[in-house]
Amino acid sequence: MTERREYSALVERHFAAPRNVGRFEPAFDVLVARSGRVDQGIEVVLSARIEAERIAALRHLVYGCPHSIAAASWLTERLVGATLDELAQWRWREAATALDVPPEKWGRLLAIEDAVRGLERAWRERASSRARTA
Amino acid sequence: MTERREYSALVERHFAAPRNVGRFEPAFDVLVARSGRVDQGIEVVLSARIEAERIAALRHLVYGCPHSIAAASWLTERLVGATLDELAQWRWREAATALDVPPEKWGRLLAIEDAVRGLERAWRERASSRARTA
Amino acid sequence: MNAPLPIYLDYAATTPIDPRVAEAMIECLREPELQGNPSSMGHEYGRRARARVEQARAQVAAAVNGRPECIVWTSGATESNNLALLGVARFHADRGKHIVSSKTEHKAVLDALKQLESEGFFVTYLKPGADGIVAPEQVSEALRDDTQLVSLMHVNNEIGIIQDVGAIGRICRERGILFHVDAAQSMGKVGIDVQAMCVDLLSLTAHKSYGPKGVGALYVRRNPPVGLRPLIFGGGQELGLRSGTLPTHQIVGMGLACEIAEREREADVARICALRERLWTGISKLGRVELNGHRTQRVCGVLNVSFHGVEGESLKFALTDLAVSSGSACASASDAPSYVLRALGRSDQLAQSSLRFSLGRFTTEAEIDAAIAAVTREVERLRAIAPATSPAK
Amino acid sequence: MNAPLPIYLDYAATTPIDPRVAEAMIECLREPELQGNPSSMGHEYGRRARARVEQARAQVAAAVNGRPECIVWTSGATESNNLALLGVARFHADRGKHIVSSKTEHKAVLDALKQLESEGFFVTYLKPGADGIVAPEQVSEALRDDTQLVSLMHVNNEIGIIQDVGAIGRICRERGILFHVDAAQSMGKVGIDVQAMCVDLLSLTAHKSYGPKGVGALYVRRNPPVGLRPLIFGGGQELGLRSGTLPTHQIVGMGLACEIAEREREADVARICALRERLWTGISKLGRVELNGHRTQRVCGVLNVSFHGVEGESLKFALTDLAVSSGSACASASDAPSYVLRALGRSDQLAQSSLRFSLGRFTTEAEIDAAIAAVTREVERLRAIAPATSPAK
Ligand SMILES: Cc1ncc(COP(=O)(O)O)c(C=O)c1O
Ligand SMILES: Cc1ncc(COP(=O)(O)O)c(C=O)c1O
Repeated sequence: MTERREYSALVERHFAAPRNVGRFEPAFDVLVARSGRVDQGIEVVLSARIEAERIAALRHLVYGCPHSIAAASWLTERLVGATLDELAQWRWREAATALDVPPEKWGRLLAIEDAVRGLERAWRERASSRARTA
Repeated sequence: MTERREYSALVERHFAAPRNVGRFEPAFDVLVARSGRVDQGIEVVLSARIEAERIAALRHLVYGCPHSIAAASWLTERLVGATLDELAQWRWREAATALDVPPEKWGRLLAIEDAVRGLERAWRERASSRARTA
Repeated sequence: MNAPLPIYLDYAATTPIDPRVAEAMIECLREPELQGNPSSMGHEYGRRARARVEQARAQVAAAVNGRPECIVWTSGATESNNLALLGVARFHADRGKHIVSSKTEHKAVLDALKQLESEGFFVTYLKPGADGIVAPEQVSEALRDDTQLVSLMHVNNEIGIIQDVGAIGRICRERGILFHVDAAQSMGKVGIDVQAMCVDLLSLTAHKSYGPKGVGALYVRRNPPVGLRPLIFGGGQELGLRSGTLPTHQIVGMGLACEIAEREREADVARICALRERLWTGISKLGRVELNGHRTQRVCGVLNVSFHGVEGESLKFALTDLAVSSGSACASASDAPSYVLRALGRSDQLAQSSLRFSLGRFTTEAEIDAAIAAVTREVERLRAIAPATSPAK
Repeated sequence: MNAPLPIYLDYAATTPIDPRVAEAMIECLREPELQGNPSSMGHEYGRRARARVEQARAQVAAAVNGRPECIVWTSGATESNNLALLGVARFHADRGKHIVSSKTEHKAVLDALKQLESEGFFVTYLKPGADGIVAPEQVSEALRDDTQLVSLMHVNNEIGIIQDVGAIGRICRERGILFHVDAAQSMGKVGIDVQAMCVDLLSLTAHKSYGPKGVGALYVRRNPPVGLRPLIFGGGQELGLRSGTLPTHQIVGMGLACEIAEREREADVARICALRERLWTGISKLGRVELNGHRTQRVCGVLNVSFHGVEGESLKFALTDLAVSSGSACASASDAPSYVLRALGRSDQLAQSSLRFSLGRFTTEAEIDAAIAAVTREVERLRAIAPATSPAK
């Protein structure tokens, strides 16, 4: 017999009304990262606006299951205000715990972490290019 | 699927109220014949009172299926008034037709015919013993 | 359709549905919200139907002291018996090809065993005593090294005797041999406890216990699991053991019927026992009658009586006021003498001159008195027209 | 139990019972005189039940243009399919071990065939075209000297396409090969004529046509007779092909459901077709949607649509106002992409982003409009939050 897929209340809330949907126009203080592919079941684009070496705001676009959608949305709230160091320390497990994501979906969270790593890389590149131009 | 055993109306009537049940006390003008056995599924006793070389009355006792009971009862009415010749000509098929007896029950009617043959034999013996004593 | 209806004394063939059970089923037939497919877990209609199915599973499990996950829904005890016997034998064919059963099992067991014989299995059919009881030692003695399964019924459908399945179960458990019990006739009449009785597989049906026809269950022990080859393959319902859409209303009916049967068992049994004693006292006044099967080791509702000096077909035809049976309802040729009574040593003739009176929850004293009167009147009438010297057999 | 109920668009999983059918069944559940065992021909209760069973048999036979004696009652189409396939193959094993079927059959056929493969049979699974249709020539080409059976479904349960079983039946008849048709989804939606279609065995179930779950039938040609090994042995009901007590109320329900389905077929089909067109018109306005299965060779009630740019699980979770399905109700893992859509060439991803809307007798225009609104709203919403460059597949 099939079990009903259960979603946590937090997943349901984010799925019903995802926060910070969209992306920032390209600009010097905007970082963009992308990961996943439709045929992998998840594709996510994160964009962040940096002010004073902190993430001032985040936007996301996501194709994926309810957990993926909720995790991406949740993340855009979670990482606001983060420094580069804080961003570098973020790991998918935090989303798994907060959103009560079942193990068979952890792979999707890894794809989201990949996007975070992408932001981190873009940030470092921006920092080093700033250092060079400074 | 099992078919309901169907009985003709005549069988039902004779079964519900068999005619001429019983037997005549032994006497010179009384003929008795018996055939069948309980473990053959039918046992029948016929007794006839003879007057003026005809059967004046018949009685029967019978153990058997509804067709057998009806046939024995029916016979006691059918053969009243019969001469020895008429008795000798009686065959079981007549009962089969009159009572609409299905083929798987014809063996029972043969047992009843055996009893009729028994009466016939008793009648002939009585006649020959009369002839001798006359 | 206007013939006056006879008195129903054929509860062992099938029981009327308890009105409480009927109402629960009717709810399922009428309420749109309960009419989803219990396998459609993707929406609320399916989940509500599923919830009812699982509730019923718990009810049936509780009635046999088993765990809910051990209950597999089937279409009745015929299918349950087949699934148990063919399923175990075919699955474990390499473990041994010998099966022990008895001569007085229901056709659903005997015919499944016959099929297995044609597939190369070897079956020992124990012959019960004249009282219908199979002694546990008979089972011990029949066991061989290659015995993989013992199958015995709990309550015999024709004569109502109760086999000592607990003692036999313990023998099988000790020897590591699987034990199947056909308990189609037991529910609500005698306690069923799969744990205490050491039963590995147990067949149930709803329609002998005031539930609907066409639904049953097989209890299959899960710990350790009993390997079973399905009869019916497909959607994978019932953990793959029995595919096919689950009939919610039927299952709900069976669940409630089992719950009621167990809850009201003591009261039912006491009342029906008294009625059966009244019937037997009345009938035995006729003389030249014999009770078939053990006098006391029997369920309350069944009284199987042989009548000397009365031919079987006439006896039944004379008693059209009574809906009784002369053996099992599914025997195809109704006039054939019962193989159960034959196995108990009755002659063909006497087996045929036997009636099974089976009483139940809705039987009244007035019905019993009317039955006694009808039997007395007709047996005396038929005996009176029979030749006096007919030897009693 | 108080969540508001979604709109039921899952008629292909199971239909609600028609109230007229429910009332006929309820009569059987409530009237004591109808509660005998239909095999208890010795008394009036049994005979009255039997009369109802035979009346229903005639109704079902008439609905498929067959003779009543060719109808064998079963517990549903899963059992019917198994009885047909396992029954014929095992009975005729010496006549040949090759069977022809298709990749898009129901699990009750595919899993039975898998069992036969494990018993030494060889099965050719035809791959239908991208429209879901198996061409009759594919069947001709697959036939071998040792082919004993062809089994194809009439109406596909997931995509609703109608196979040309008549043409295939004629090919089989010419070659003297037995032909089985799974017609579980056909009754009341498309005409069934076992004579014209040259069908030897045909599986039916009540619960897809407003009858009860848990009862079905197998049509088995009798002249000349088709040899069949039973799955379930016992009391000898149904001419020995299917033992077990016959469930009068279930059978009565199926009989009436079939009669109504055939009588009201034209009107039902016209109405439901119009609703389905309305639904498709509404949904296709979204763009980037694809209809699965042949555009016209299909039954009225089923619309299977793939949505590009929306992940499957989210699509279903977003549409909790609709009781729809993503494949067959009996598929155990609901997230697995449908093997039917995969066989038609859809990618895993797209197969998973597909919904089966199935409409029926009680579907209203208001429901369709609400469904269109919900689908439009949610698909647009989910597409809006997805990365724009997601490649359409
Ligand atoms: C002892 C026993 N086993 C099995 C069965 C068969 O059960 P069902 O009628 O549910 O198929 C019956 C009754 O018919 C029975 O009495
Ligand atoms: C095409 C098809 N065949 C067989 C079945 C199985 O029928 P049932 O649910 O009666 O076992 C179904 C439905 O589940 C079906 O759609």
